Amino acid sequence: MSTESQHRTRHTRISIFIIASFLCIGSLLTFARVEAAGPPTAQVNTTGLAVTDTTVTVGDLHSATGTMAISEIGSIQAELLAIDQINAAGGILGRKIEVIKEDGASDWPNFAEKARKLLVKDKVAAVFGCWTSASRKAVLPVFEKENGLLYYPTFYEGLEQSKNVIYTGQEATQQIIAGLDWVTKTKGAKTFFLIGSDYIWPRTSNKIARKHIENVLHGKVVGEEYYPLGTTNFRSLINKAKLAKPDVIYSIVVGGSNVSWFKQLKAADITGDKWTLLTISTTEDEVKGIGGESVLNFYSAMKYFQTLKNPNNEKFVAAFKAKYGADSVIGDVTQAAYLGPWLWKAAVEKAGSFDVDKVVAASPGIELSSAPEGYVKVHANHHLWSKLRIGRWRRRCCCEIYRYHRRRSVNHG
Amino acid sequence: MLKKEILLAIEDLTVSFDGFRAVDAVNLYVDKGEVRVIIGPNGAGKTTLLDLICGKTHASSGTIKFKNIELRDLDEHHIVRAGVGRKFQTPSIYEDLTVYQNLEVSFPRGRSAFGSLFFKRTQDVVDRVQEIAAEILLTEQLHQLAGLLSHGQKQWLEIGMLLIQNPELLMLDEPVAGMSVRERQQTAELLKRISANRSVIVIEHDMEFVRAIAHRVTVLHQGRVLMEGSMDAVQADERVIEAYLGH
Amino acid sequence: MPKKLLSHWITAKNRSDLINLALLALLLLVVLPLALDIFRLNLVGKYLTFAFVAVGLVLCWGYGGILSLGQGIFFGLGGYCMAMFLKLEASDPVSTAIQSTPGIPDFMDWNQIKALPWFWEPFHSFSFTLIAVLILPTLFAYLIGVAMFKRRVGGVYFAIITQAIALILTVLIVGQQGLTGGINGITDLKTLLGWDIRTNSARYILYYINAALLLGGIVFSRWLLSSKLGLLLVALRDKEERVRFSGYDVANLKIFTFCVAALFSAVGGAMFTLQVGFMSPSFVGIVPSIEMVIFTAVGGRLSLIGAVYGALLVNFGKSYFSETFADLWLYLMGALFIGVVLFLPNGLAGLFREPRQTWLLIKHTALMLVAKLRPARLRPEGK
Amino acid sequence: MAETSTLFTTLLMQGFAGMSLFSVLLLMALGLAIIFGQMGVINMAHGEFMTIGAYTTYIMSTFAEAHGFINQYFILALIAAFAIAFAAGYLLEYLLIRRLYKRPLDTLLATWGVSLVMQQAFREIFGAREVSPALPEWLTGSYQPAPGIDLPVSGLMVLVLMLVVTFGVWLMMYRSRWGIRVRATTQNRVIADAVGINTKRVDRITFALGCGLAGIAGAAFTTIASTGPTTGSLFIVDTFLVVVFGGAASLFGTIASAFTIAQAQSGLEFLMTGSMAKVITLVSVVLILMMRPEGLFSVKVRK
Repeated sequence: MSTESQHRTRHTRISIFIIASFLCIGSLLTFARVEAAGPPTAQVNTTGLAVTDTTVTVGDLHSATGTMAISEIGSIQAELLAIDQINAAGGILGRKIEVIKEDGASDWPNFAEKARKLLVKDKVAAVFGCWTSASRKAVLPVFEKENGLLYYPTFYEGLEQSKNVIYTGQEATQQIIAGLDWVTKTKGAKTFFLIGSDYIWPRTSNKIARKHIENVLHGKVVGEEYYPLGTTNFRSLINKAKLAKPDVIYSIVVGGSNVSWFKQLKAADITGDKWTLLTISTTEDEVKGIGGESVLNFYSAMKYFQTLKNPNNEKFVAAFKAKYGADSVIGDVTQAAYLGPWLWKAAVEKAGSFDVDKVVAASPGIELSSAPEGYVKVHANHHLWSKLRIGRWRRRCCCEIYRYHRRRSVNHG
Repeated sequence: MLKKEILLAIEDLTVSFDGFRAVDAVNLYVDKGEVRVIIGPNGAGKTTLLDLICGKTHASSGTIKFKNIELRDLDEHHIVRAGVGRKFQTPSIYEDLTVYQNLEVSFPRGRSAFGSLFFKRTQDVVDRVQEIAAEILLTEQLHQLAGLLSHGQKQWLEIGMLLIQNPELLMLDEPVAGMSVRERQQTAELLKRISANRSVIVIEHDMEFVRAIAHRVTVLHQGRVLMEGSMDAVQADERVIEAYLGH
Repeated sequence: MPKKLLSHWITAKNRSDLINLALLALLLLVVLPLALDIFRLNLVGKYLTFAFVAVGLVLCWGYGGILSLGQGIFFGLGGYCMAMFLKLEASDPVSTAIQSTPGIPDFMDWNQIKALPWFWEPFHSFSFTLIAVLILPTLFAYLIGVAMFKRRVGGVYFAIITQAIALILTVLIVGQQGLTGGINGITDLKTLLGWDIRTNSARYILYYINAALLLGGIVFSRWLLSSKLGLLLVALRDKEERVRFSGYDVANLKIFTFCVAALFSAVGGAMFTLQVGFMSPSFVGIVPSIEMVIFTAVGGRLSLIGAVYGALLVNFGKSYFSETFADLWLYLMGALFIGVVLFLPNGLAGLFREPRQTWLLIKHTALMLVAKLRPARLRPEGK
Repeated sequence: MAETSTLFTTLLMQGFAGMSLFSVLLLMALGLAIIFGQMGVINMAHGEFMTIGAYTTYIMSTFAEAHGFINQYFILALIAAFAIAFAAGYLLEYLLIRRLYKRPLDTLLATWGVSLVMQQAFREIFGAREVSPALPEWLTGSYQPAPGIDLPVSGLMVLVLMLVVTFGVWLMMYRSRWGIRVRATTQNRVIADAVGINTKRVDRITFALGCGLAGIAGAAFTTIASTGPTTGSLFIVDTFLVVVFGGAASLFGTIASAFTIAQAQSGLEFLMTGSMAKVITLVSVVLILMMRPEGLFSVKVRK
């Protein structure tokens, strides 16, 4: 297995080398004023975007510093990987993608400022970025005002649909309902204890969950609790959960708090072999910090796990590790971020233009069969059709696939 | 002096800090126009007594009547406004302001926040500042930074800052400490001039100076009044000598 | 007395102050608008809203000696008041028709709130909002001031307690997201009385209003400092007891100054909301509050005009360096704090005001370095 | 019957949850009480010294894991955490703090700068991701004295550690010559100098000791929670409040106030949401401080 992966890595390296040489030659040729392969700029860019005969500029807007950097760096890496691969394969409409990286620095207003800069000053054709709901909410008015195009990778609360945003992660209903159905069916769960970090996504998600539990599954919610982001003391909460004795602990704890949360669960003897815990917020990224010991046999419900067994994913994981090191991990959002540039490429090529309006018009119905998570398709509501998977956590930080449901995104308007 | 009118009446005044009685059942009466000097060995409670009168320290029991107003219930600034001025042991002036500004800031008008914001430098203010500056011998230094004055001049400036408020009772804590002989004489003259229309309480160790200014002398010892009387009487008193020589 | 006042104004020091003020006005009203495009100018406008806070801090910290680590509270309150008005205007029943409860802000709808909370109601009125922007933060500052200064709490304790209040307010705003928009803040603000504040022309106009208000604030502060109150503040910092025993209620003077600083912050906050188009709890908490103190320290805690330059420079630096060397920036920022506190207690203004001293500082540092290096080199030859 | 026993065990567990928070808060506050209470220095980077201790423990655990002495490493880690934080504090005092003793508000600003630099350094050395040291087997899991009662072993360990350290601090401050020197220096620097106490050295050691205690707090904290570059900054305001609330110069006051705040916070968390519990605890502390600015326990002295 390991020799095989090494082998593959070497393969990738060689192919990257070859591609890179081609690129060099290509750029030399360009330098020598050889006509670009793609259609003329005037034709593909009628709105004054940063598109030249040989290049197209896009923005990458995430937190490289600050508290969110831990989560967002994976997304940056995935987006840059995808862009590299697209460039290596000849770019889009004969143009190489150039990236302007901006740091949101975990500060929402700063995101808005940088978004404006990318759209107004740099005239980028598309932006890949944002992670938290707050940062998306902050940039949304800017994108709508300046008619930009944002590819947003995170699973989020839903309740939103903007002409100027393509959501490559799952919105709450996609992630929640199938997971609850599954846990009810396989575990015979009747009572649920809902826990979340205190902001819009966990709150909205738990509201959807509560509705589904009470109205459809006819179960009971025996507790619903929220803790501020960054909390490190969950003991009182754990006592409450123990007192309520739910069949399922439903966890939407976000970010660094995850480490304390799972560690204290373990210390309080709430472990996977005695309790059922289902989370929609804990990915490979967080588990790297938590340590596999504490999450053993808990369940995650999301659309992607690093251990998915399909050729697309194997290729993606190999390329990612080749570029960012063998011990890097890929979580759900990272994969969703990887889809952004590819979906944009497909839409631009379908539209035959970089103009935002045309790309947006071309987006619904775009299919991607090369996605690591498998087949995805852009819905008219700008979300993706995708599957939900339940994973069980094993000791070695990876997730065994347990079951999946097919589900299309729900339009919230 | 016809009928002596009492300006300040202190009765049975006591303050204790965690059981230690720094001032213990003190009775003290100061007449209008009187210069009273309080002497006593270190730790006798002299400064604490002044602190009690001006509200810096709160008494445990007893009364402090000033013009028949009970001072114990008042805040410091109200005590000042009632007419009690207090000079501290170390010269307490505003070093970053000029002499003129030091005096102007002490001028008793525009004492509320808004009042001070809309305070106008009218002619009477300027005249009064000039007048006081002349009184404390600082006319020449009027536009100098106060921090640059000599030690003695700083003492005078602080007295001037009190005088500009025209208090009926002036309390001076060691006003000639650190002064040259000549400055002491000038200060004594100054005190005589200003005590013409007000009462003054002075704490002082310099017996020559005390003799020069005092109408009456009160001796404090271990928080209690040891005796009260003229300078001569005090200096002749056995108990006083013992208190100073003993421990 | 206008003649007297004027003569009082134009002493030598005041003359240089006036020139500096004129230069600042020239920079803000003419040079920057000509030199920068609207995008950058809008950023400058945003930085200038922090300058309001910095100017207030010059009054209450530099002169009054009251270090507040909670100016974000007032900035936030002012900003939130304005944001609530704008949000209500943006949430008319027509544009929110798709919500389950039309006519309330979108984040309330997401939080299953069915009716507008009572304290939002008055923010339908623009005049109420304006009054609230000015009064609410000032009143809050007054309450804090009364509670603290009347009990003679000051210095370090005041700093820590204001910091705690800033923390409390942040946790409260984030925790009550149905009522406040939570950590997202109040976003997607569009129009002010029907006037689209996102257009370029609106941005220009808001920039000028902001700059004019700021200059007005500086003139007001200059006037305040040249009044007896200004003298009292200097006196207070030096010998608080003396001021008290000169018949002043020291607490009232401090409360007043703190309230003025709070009022400035609130105006800054409201202008921030108008220019940036949203408000979030990240401007209320501890970090922004301390950063604003740093702007003041960098500019010079005794210089009203320096405070403006401090706010502009630090923010420009932040914006520039975070674009190019994101990681380096935090080191630089930290080093800036330490350096200014250690070597430039009067900030940049100190550099300009005392060029001689600056030269001495450089000379001394150089000499010190030489002195430190020399024995190290000589040691082997010596003992 | 079953009802009451559930209630009882819950109360017990709740009390224990409060005790864990109390232990961490007190360990943090002890260092700060020494630095702030005794020296009057406001060290905003105190939280970062805690982070130093936590990261030291993390490094030691990785090292121990690789060399197979995971079961014994924790004692070593505690010593290392103290030593490194102590050394860093010593250095900081020498480079910065000693120049600012006369300007307490300025130490606040300068040390805030220090904390920014330290946070960024942590981020670059250890990455932005939260880390958590591998714990020896005996520190994980829980102790069950009776059915329904699970006392986390790590929590018990922190509790014991807190008791030991508090006792140690008490011995040092009130029962050793060195403690007398420290208190002499803080009460009257000039006289202390005059009677031959090297006050500069006392300052430096006191500051470093406070930082070292923060290091121990970090090592303890990371066994029950996690560590990231900004972990320390989450605690700094709470810790300052503990010290101020207790009456800055009083060891007993610090203990009592840490206990009160921790139990209140933890108890309220049980009754309402986490953020409201925090708000109510902090508001109460601030209100009480406004009414009693000198803190809960302080001695009235003659000025």
